[in-house]
Amino acid sequence: MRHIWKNPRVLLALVAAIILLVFLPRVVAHFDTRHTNLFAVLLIVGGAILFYTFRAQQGVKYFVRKIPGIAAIEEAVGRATEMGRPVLYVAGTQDLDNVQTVAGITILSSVAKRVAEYDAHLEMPTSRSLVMTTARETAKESYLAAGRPDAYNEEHIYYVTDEQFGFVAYVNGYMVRQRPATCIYMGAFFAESLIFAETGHSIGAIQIAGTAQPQQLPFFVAACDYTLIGEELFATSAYLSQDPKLIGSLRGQDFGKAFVMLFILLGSILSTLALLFKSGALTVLAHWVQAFFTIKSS
Amino acid sequence: MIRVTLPVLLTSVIGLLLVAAFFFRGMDRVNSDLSEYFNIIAAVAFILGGGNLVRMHLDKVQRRRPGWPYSIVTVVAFLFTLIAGLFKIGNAQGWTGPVEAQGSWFNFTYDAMFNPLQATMFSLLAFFVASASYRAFRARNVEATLLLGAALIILLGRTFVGGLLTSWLPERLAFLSIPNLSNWIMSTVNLAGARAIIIGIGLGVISTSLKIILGIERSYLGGRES
Amino acid sequence: MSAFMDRVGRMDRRWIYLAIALAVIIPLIARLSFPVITTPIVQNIFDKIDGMPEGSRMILSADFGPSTVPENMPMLQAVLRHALQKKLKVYLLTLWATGIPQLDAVEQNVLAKDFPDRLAGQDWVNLGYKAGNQGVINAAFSDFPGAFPVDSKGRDVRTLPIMEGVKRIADFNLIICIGSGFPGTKEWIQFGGDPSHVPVACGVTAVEAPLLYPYYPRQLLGLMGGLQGAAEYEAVLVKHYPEYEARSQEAIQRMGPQTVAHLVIIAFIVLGNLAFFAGGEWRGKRA
Amino acid sequence: MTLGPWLEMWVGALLTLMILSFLYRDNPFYRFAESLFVGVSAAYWMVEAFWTTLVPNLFGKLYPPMVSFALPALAKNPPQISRIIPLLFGVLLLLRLVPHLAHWSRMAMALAIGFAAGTNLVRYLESDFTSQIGQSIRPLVVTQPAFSLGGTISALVVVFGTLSGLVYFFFSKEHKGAFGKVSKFGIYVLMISFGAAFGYTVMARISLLTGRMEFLGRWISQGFTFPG
Repeated sequence: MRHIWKNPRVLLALVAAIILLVFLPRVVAHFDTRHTNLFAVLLIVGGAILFYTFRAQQGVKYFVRKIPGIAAIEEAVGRATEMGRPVLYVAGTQDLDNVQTVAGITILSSVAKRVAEYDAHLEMPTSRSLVMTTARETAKESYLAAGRPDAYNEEHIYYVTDEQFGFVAYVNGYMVRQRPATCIYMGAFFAESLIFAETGHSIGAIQIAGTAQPQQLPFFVAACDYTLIGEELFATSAYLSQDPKLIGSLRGQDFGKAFVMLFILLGSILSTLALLFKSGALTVLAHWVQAFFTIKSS
Repeated sequence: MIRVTLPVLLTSVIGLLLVAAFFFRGMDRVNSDLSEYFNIIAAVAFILGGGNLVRMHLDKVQRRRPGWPYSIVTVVAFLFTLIAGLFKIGNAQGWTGPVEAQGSWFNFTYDAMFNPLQATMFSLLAFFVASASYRAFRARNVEATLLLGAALIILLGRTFVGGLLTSWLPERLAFLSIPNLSNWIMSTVNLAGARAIIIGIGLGVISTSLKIILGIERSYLGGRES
Repeated sequence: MSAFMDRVGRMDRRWIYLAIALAVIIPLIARLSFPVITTPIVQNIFDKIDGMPEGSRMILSADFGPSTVPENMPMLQAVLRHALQKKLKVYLLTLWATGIPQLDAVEQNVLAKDFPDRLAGQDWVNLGYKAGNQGVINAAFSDFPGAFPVDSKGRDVRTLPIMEGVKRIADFNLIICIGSGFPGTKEWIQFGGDPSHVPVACGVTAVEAPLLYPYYPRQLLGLMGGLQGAAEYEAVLVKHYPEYEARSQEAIQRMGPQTVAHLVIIAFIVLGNLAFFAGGEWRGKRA
Repeated sequence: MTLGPWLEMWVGALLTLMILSFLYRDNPFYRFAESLFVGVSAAYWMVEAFWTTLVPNLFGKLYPPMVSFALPALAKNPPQISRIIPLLFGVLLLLRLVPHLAHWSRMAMALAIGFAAGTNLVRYLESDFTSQIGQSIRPLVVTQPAFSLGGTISALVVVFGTLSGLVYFFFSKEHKGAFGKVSKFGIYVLMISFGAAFGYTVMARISLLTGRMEFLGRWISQGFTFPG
């Protein structure tokens, strides 16, 4: 901890802290009191995530359970290389303002690195121009990191159309004609999830899907070989990159889940006892716990 | 410096600004302005996306690569719709009329081609939901059996067959009848599963967004450390 | 036998596509319709309206646009017919700008056609659209005439006999929302029903329904889910009031292909599992 | 039926049949419809973006007289200099076309990703995290109006189903022993809710096909009598 003040990020934090202190009185005056409880929740959960990230950076090793879907990505890229057929990657059908799409791009970074190492063919049609430009930048860097900048071909990442079903019509056509050996769907999907998965199955491809759209999970779970369910999509980048900081943040997320479970249990037991013993004090306490997590109508 | 540090710094500033705008009063314009900025950038990006689309297909035609006649169809359809829309050809009120005004060529391409194509692609789901059900709902293991059982009860519950199948149940066991059972599954087990997933997603989004804002997650700018 | 089952187990998917296509086309051509059994979640709405005394006040909110008319309109018409049959006072309104044409359509093909004797402003009123989403319900909770000052024809509501004694949402006996998204049933429950203790029922699209089950039965006395829900209400309405048989068939008619397609899918699932068990795949070999 | 709608019905019907032909197998008709759809729809959204975003929000606000030919109403507004910012980022993005300046386009992407992180963080914090905890808190027993066993069982299933579902999502703890059993119960709850959600939405998908078949039916009955 001796060289802490040399680390640029710590310096940045110090500067930010000083600015905050100077403007603190005016800042506090403008604080929107309706969101106090949300601010507290953010501090607790966000704080835990940052704490474990920082400790992981200091070298603390954290265990992470195996997620079959993520382990299958490595194997699936290898299979595509053996069969000499492309890897199809779709980062969802939404724009860059959806954080699931950003997760899809961060996962692309690791997948592109493996594709470069295996010298396989990565094909990535996109449904938004911004996603195309960002994905090209990310993939070029990954090929560079894998030491194969020459193998990167910008033409394999291209914009098709913004229209949800126009994009589906194109990708369906690509699948049945080029017959990719592996199909990876990571990001926000809507009704088109099942069309991709069923067409992909009809050409015998290994399919790995990950999305945080609850309504689409049943279709991916039913039709794909592996499915990353909700939060697992956001953990994939940490698993694939094995970056200690990212692994640490998963520990923080687990703290968040424990926090949630504690208060659901506490609130429920309190309200049950309040109901059974008709005790005013318990009812007030139970209501306070529930009110803390209830949004005041704006 | 330009390649990683500056973009990460900008991402952090924009992210922190938006989070602050939520927790502090008097910053409402931040949200509306930044979302308009995003829409403008996404609109400008069309030039890159659309331009690349046309260049890719023209290149395919020039080099006579397999399937090049279909690229002609795409380019012609693209240019026809683009010109009809940008110049509002056939629009009764001329420049000031809404771009989708009745009678305009742009509206014709929408009604005659865009709409039926979209509706028919969407309707393929009816076929795929059937083939997926046939293939996926097999009692391979416990999880697959639960998936199958729940789907069957709900499917039966949505038809008169469900009611008939269990109408013989005595009044005391009426809660086991398929219609009641499917309502119960929807309002308890389905609710519990949905809640667990939504809370998990909430945590995942909060964690990912925080890592992006604080520059911890930067692999989208390439794996190499700055 | 197991050879046949083996082939069934790996049947070409295109047979399934053909079966689904026929399952939709044949009922359409043959105008096939099936008996529709009303489940409790829909029956509760019917029983509630049927049990309300003459002159009770009912809010009927049409919160949906043109794209979901096939699912929502049959619900709106069936509930409106039933309420007018029971001589309830019906307050038609909408929180969606695109809901206005739906109210006009209902005025023509239900009120004008089946109940020409009922007087606008006396037995029923069309309060039209008000912008503000849940803000409108919030305002109406404490001052209903203030939230809806004029009806769809522009007349001041205070001059309408139907508005006598109507100060707040609590003065109503039932709230029914026919909706497909936001603002919709959830907002009517959170800002209307819960605070005023007025019972709420709803008719929503199939996609919207699962999100509302948690409110049933305590905060939502009944729910019509998708075309199935609409058909169930039409069925129970016609059973009690056969005179509406002719015009209350829309949802039941369109249920034909739905029912046959569902049965075909169920048959395939069962067939697939029979083949799976007959094929011996489940005896530990890698499935 | 006048010529316009009659023509639209024929074009629509032919395209419908071309797309449906994909179900049999990939063929030139489907490939034609697909290529047509990509071209028409890409241009459609580009035109929408131009007339609903670039003209009113960028050029219309930066220098209103510039767009008076299409939006006369805006002409009187004062120019908003702040619109230089999105214009600048738009130019930065277009620098991708200039090889040695291409990396400057990352600034535009950085703004977009910062926007995504900032907006999604607070929205999910409020509606998908905190409020879900609030709604999950409920008494484990139902006594209003009278004690009901069914209601109590349902309440227990909901609360402990949610908790075990959450346990399944733990990353940094081995799913073994008691923890493993709860996690197993959690995945069972998830599977039942996936099966139920799948079954529930089948109806919505079938009605999509019913709509198309009704359209083809109208085409067959009315399409073959030449209008007027």
